[in-house]
Amino acid sequence: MLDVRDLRVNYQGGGRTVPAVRGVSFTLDRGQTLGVAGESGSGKSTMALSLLRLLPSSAQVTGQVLFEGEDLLTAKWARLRAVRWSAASVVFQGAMSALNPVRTIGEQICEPILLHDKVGQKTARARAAELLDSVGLPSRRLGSYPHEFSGGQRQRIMIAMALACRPDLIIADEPTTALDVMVQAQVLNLLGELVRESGIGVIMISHDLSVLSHMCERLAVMYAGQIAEIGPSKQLITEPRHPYTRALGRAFPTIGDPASRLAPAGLPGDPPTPSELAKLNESRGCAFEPRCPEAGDACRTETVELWPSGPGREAACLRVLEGSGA
Amino acid sequence: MSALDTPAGLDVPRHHAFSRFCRAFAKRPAGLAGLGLLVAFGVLALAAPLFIGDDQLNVIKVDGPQLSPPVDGYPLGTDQAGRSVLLLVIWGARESLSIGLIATALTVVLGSTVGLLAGHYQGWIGKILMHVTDWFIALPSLPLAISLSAVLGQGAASITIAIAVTSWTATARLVRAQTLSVEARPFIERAKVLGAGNTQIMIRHVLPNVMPLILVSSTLTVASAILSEATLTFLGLGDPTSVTWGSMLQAAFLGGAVTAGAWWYLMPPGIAILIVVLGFTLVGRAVEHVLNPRMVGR
Amino acid sequence: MSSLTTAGPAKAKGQGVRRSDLLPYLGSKLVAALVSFMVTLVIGFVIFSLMPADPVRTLTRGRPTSEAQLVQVRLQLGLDDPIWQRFLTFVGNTLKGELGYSWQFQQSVSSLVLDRLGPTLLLMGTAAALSIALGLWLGIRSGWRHGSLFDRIASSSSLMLWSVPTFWLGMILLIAFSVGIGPIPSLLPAGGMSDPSLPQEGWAHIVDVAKHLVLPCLTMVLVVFAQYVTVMRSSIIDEMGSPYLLTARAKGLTDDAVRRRHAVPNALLPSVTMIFMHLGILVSGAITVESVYSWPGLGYLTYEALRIPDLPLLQGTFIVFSASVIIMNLLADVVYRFLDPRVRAQ
Amino acid sequence: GVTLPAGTATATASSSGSAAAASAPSGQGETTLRVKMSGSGVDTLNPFLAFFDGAYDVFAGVYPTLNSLDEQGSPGPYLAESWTQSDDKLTWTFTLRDGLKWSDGTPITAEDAAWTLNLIMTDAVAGTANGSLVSNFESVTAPDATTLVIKTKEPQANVTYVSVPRSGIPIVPKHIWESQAKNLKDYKNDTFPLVGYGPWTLTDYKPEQYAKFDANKDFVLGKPGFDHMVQQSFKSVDAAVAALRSGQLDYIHGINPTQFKALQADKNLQTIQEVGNGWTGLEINYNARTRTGKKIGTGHPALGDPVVRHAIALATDRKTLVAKVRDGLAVEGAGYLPPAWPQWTWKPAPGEETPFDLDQANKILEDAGYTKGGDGVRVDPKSGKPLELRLGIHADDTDDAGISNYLKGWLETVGIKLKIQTLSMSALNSDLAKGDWDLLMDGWTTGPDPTFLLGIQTCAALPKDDGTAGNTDSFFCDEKYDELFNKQRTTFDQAERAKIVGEMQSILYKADVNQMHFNHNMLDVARTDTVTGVVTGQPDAQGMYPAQSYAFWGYLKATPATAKVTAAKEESGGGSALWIGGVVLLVILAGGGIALKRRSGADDRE
Amino acid sequence: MVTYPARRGATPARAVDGVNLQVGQGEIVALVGESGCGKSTLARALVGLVKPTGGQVLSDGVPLGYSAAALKAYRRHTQLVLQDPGGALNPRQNVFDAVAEGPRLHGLTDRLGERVHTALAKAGLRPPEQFAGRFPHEMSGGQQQRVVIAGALALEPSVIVADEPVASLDASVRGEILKLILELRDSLGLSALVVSHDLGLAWNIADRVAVMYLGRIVETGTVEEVLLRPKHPYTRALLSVLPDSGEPPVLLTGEPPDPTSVPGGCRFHPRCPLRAAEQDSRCDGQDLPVLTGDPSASSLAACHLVQ
Ligand SMILES: Nc1ncnc2c1ncn2[C@@H]1O[C@H](COP(=O)(O)OP(=O)(O)OP(=O)(O)O)[C@@H](O)[C@H]1O
Ligand SMILES: Nc1ncnc2c1ncn2[C@@H]1O[C@H](COP(=O)(O)OP(=O)(O)OP(=O)(O)O)[C@@H](O)[C@H]1O
Ligand SMILES: [Mg+2]
Ligand SMILES: [Mg+2]
Repeated sequence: MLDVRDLRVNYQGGGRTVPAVRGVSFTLDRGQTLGVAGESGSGKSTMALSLLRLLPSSAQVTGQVLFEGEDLLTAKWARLRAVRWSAASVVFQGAMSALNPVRTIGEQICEPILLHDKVGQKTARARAAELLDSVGLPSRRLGSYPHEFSGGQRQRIMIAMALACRPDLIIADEPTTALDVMVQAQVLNLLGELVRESGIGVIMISHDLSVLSHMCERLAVMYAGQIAEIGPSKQLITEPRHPYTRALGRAFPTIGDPASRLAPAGLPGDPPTPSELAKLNESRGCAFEPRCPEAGDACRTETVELWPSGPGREAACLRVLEGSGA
Repeated sequence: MSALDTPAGLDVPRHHAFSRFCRAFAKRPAGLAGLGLLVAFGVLALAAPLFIGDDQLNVIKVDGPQLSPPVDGYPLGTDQAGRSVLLLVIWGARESLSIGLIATALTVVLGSTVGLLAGHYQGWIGKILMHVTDWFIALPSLPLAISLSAVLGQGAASITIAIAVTSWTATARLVRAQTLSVEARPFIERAKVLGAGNTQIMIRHVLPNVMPLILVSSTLTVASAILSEATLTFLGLGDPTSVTWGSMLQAAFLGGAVTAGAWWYLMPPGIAILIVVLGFTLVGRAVEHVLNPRMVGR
Repeated sequence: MSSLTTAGPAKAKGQGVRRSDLLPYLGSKLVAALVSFMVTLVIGFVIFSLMPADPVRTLTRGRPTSEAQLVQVRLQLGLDDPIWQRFLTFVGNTLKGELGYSWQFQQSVSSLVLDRLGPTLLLMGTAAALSIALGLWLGIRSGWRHGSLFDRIASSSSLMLWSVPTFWLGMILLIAFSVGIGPIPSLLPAGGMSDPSLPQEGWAHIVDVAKHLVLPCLTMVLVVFAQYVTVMRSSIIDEMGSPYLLTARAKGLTDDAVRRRHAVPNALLPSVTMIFMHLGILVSGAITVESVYSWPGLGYLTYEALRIPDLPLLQGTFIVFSASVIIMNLLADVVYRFLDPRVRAQ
Repeated sequence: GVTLPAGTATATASSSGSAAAASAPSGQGETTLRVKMSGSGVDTLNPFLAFFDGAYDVFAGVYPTLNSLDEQGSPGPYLAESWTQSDDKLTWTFTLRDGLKWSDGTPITAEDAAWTLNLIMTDAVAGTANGSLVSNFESVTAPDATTLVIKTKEPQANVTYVSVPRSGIPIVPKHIWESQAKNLKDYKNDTFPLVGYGPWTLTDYKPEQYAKFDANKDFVLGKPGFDHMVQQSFKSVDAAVAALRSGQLDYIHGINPTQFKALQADKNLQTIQEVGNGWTGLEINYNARTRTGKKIGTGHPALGDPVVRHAIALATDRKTLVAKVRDGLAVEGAGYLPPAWPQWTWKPAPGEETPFDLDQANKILEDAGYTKGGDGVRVDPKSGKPLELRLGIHADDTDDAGISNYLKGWLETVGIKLKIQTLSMSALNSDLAKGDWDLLMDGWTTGPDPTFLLGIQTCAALPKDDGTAGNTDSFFCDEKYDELFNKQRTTFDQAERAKIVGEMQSILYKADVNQMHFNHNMLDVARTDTVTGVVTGQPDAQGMYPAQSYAFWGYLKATPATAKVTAAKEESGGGSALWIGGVVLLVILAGGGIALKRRSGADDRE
Repeated sequence: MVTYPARRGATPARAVDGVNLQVGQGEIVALVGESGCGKSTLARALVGLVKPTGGQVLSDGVPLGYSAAALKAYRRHTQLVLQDPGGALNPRQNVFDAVAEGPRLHGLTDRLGERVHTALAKAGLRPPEQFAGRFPHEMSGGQQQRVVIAGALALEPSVIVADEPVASLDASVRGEILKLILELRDSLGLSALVVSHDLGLAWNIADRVAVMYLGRIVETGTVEEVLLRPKHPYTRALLSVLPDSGEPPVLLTGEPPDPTSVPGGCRFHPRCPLRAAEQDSRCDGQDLPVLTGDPSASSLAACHLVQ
């Protein structure tokens, strides 16, 4: 359904260029769920928004985004607008600000239905009520404003809205980050159910590896605008091939695991800043090399790209090559 | 309008804040143009005594033609007493600018103090100060300024005071809002835990963070102070014997320059006001942009 | 051993249902406005009684006046009363709607003010409506496409106009359109509200008044709309980064629809307050325009009062101007509350 | 003392030409005279209370007076046909015309006049504006409908000036006003048409906007040349001039020299100079004190020294002031009474004038021991104070601002430093009464009778000890002067009275306390294509007309001009239509362009 | 107990409502709970930023006074580390000034430079000179948090209260900061109260843990006891929703807790899954005593049904 090829995004502004996404490729089939993990600034949101060309004009997007065989990056705006929401919808990070504060949620849920499904006001409202119901909110609250809901409820409303036009793909950008553990569990549960029932494809973004591993079949770990490792989520957690995936996995300890008791795990150093990213783009070598506990000399000079590291897996690490070579 | 957030990304190499500011400012052509205009006027005003002698402005010594359009030696014509309008405009910059700047200084000092105190002390002190500010805001500024300068007597001093009295509320409100937002930020709490008292918090933490905003608002205040000066003088509350842009316009207006079609007498002071006000506004906006990354791209 | 302990039992009962109600809100705002008004009265009085003035000789300038007459006039004007008595009379009268007795016009300030209110409201109303419409329209356009040629032209011209002294612009327009320059003939009347030699009623009168309205109104609009452009523009730009606009785009709405349905209603919120507050100030802004164009309104009256200065009249117009600011601020609060569901509920 | 922004003036009129084409048709073939209302405006239409010129301009048109004034300022007949004095000079008998009727048809009788004057004499409120004019009246009676008898307490030379248009008391219809006598203070007199009698009837009035009149076809002194008159208020004279140029006004009284010069070239317009009826000058606080001689105020002690005052006079170049401040359109000042009333004017004898002589000024100061300090400012040897003087000027007077700049320059060269203080009229008057000043710019205008103006220089005008009352300008008080003042009051012979008045002016001139700078000419402008005869009399060699009683004779005698006005108006109307059309077209084009551009780009933009 | 004065017409919010909590020397105690349960308020009360409406804070057995002088003296040895390091640093102060602020305020100005450098080094910013001149925005989040910690260390405190010290940091950086806290405890004998909503964090560094619900501590004890053998149904629910808990998640339903209207009886009863199953009348009828917070007990739980 979705085939992303060598996607690159550069932000232009203030006289400099920030390469936020530096060559990302992946495919997603109907009904599949893909989790995208990575630290802040690794380009997750940029990548996700570029799929529907939702980035500000300061972003230059290259590559191909083939949706049902059609390249969305070169499509006419009118065509793209038709695809938006009816075929692919988005659940944003921070639902408070993603909902218009001065319109009732009923109006906001109905808006895409009226726009894409060309139905009457009545039908749209009925559908909206249904949707609200399906996310566990009473339909009488269609007339309420966003601020009258709690964070979790707002996130549910966003989910209901995302389902409004029965899309094939939902892009969920950190749908639960701002939420409390308990509420987060509720929302994730709900999302999981709805997706499983309707067979919608999902790209879910989070910085929490363990959350993703439970939600998604496949996982992509991003670092500095590139995919560091991609593959089936269980495998990525249990036997990570990329040192970054490993470090990320350990940062979320399993309670009861004696290895992590009184021994927090971390990575020395910091993720690259935007200007370091810009420098990275010009140099060869592995972006993760400065923080990598296993780095060797070759990591600084060789070009590193995704190499197959198992069935359905790929990792961008020279060690993988060595491992497969041995 | 938070001017606090750090400018331009996280990765600016180590530099002194000021030079960083300058470099960011230098990237805003409008701001630079405004600054250029202001510097030009400022230099002219400061240097005026060097090239404008008493014999060119003193009515008993000048011998130019009366209210004449531009001729040789008088590139912008003359006024009724035969003085060169060009020189008058340049000389007028001195008083107009100093009234604007002094009024602004008063405004800023008064407004910032009230705003800072009202924002910091949220008890009764803050409440009272806030109410006082609100009351003053309800007073219409032009009539108040008119009344004040009518009461205080004519002249530059009372106009200056009138402007300050009527414009400090805006600064106070702004500073108060900003103080509140700064006070809500965690580093204030950290300073408290480290043992800082009210004064230390206000002076060491709040003030430096409110300062950029004060700077922005004061450039805009200068702009409106200059406009107010012209308006009040025009309404006859200034000193008609002094040379300011406002008094030139008043003299032109009352003296029948409109009927005489004396554009050379009417236009230059007005345009000078326009340029200086525009200059301050442009600089103010540029500074605001530089200090407030949310405005990048505007 | 260092230890931190907190201890304390706690029991408290109580169930509080938050209720939002318009009336108490309005009530509190109204009370605040009234207090504000009272303070204005006091400030007004203080300012005007501080003034060293001997109006009597000024007023009687045109007539040969004897000592007895001067005494009589002083008596009539109540100038010899002690200050506290004047204050009490003043407050009492103001609350009764009487604003005092004009020195120069020898009639009650209220009736003078009422006479002039109509023209001022006509001028200000027209100017406000036009400049709000123009300002918001331009502000929205240029904010939405900030950096575009349209934006650059719109915002730089509004900046220029903002930097121009109102009275000066008035004079220039007066020369350009009324006196006429060079080959351009005089197009519009130079002053006043109507041509008195025409009948003062009927359709012709309306056209005549409209003709007289053009220049003062244009002057006001040109100076004022710039502020609305700036405010609206920056609140549109503020809103542009909002995620809900991204949501709207992602829904497949066209650019126009995103702007119209989502950005503008939100961006209007902060502007509305400012616009209303500005309306209050606008009324007093009439002073210069009305003086330049001899428009027989409150501003002109103030200018007239300044000449003597006619303190009761000045004080009266001052109070009226203050009241208009207070009323507009009150309206701003109410309208804002009405427009913003977040505030509405609290 | 205070300046009248637009002065009073009298004039005689000579009607010229016959009425012809309308200047502004307001009915079928009806004509309207459109003039600018006096700059001071109308304060109230109640003639017992009104102080402002504008109001008396209106009253002159709509209320009668006992006498009129001719162009030399001499009393002539109006309501009164003739008048006689008794031998003891205490009783005046006026014979009133028979058969005149108020505008509502009621006959005008001597009783109306008697009632009006008696009310002013007896009722404090009614005397508000004009009480001083009748303060010497013992009684006023109307023995029959055409006889009015005025008895004065002491002989009074100027009884025939008491009720004249504009400067005197208007007579009001008793039958209308009787019922208002009780609450005169609040009576606005605004039911139109106003019941009165005069060349005009007031039919409509909007404060600060206009006053509209209909001509009284049966007016006893002649029928007005126009059918209607409109006085329109303009705050700014420039706006009025613009209106005049574009044909919306016919006549403006009181423009400034710049405007005058600018309009001289316009062949559609006639610019007129009239002899000035006021003075502009400098007053010196030489010795502020109360009636009992108690010193008050903060005046500079050195001003008590005649040498200093004379030095100031020597250092004032009146010629330059006339040339620069009034563009030459004024007469250098000397005597206290203005040239408009030639019967009273006085000039210093040749050789006695104070010349402009800076060296002389320096010399007499030096000789008197005022030596220059380090900063070039002379020091008063007696008090040790430097000669730093405050000069108060009117905030609203451009002449004051101009003159003060010159004075400052000249006095600086003789070692006197001026600190210019701009004051509102009220503040200035308040300071004046308290003696808290050194020098003041001032000015007065006067009607044909000089008594009041001369009176403010008498000792009786000094304030009382408690600071109240007092009408003085410069605290001048001189026994000889007072003696002459009382003498001229009772001198009925014009020539003899003029001599006394001249002597008084000579005393003032020598005292250097009131230094006259100039008497500025009144400047008027009228459209030549719509009105003729609004200015009357014959110009003198300098082209100056005698002082005009413009609001009375001028408006009465003005007649429509024969020029083809309509064509001119249409032309300008067509021009403006063209302009408006052009602008509208432009707006539509621009708007359409923007809309089109938007449409075309609507799809592919985000 | 800490209540926040409410707006007119509403009942005050009892953010912290009866808590006994002890932090022993050299001990790290983790305070966990849902958002809004009063963790931060409690932490702030401990450093005297919030004056309790009832109860007291004892330091070494001495009640904390609230006069300016007493607070200042107290804060000399009790320091707070806040959640958002970016916000906790004054953007107009460089690192040196930020760290030196505490010593300056307390008059410890002799050899200030040395003191600051030592603190920076202890907090892992080495070499200190390289950082001293930087401004907050020139550093990463992890470095900023180290500066905040250095600022606290410069006063040589004995207790550190850390409110969500790593919540805003990246996953890979978080471990480093936690490591630092552990190291400081080991090398300097610092006591620490770490506030978090992340149970994994407690497992990573804490000796004891206290679980808070609606202003009360509902369960406390050693980390192993509480996290591996939770007694209180709330703790159990919290643990069950962790992705890798292995158990089916127990999703709590009902309204999120609201400190302005605390239910009677056990304050957890409206959402309690145990009560739903067992229907015990004590749950909504009988108030629970405040947990003693006795550090020697390996685990205490405030529940009618367990124990
Ligand atoms: N509008 C923009 N202009 C310039 N640079 C941007 C813009 N938006 C993002 N960036 C930069 O692009 C990079 C990637 O940002 P992005 O938001 O995609 O990260 P993310 O992985 O979603 O992070 P987070 O977890 O914080 O949401 C960052 O370095 C960021 O600074
Ligand atoms: N200043 C305040 N005024 C009124 N109520 C407050 C205030 N601060 C906090 N509260 C309320 O007190 C309760 C406890 O807040 P607190 O910040 O202590 O919670 P928390 O456990 O730290 O939550 P989080 O995990 O979200 O930081 C909350 O319900 C909050 O709404
Ligand atoms: Mg993101
Ligand atoms: Mg918290």
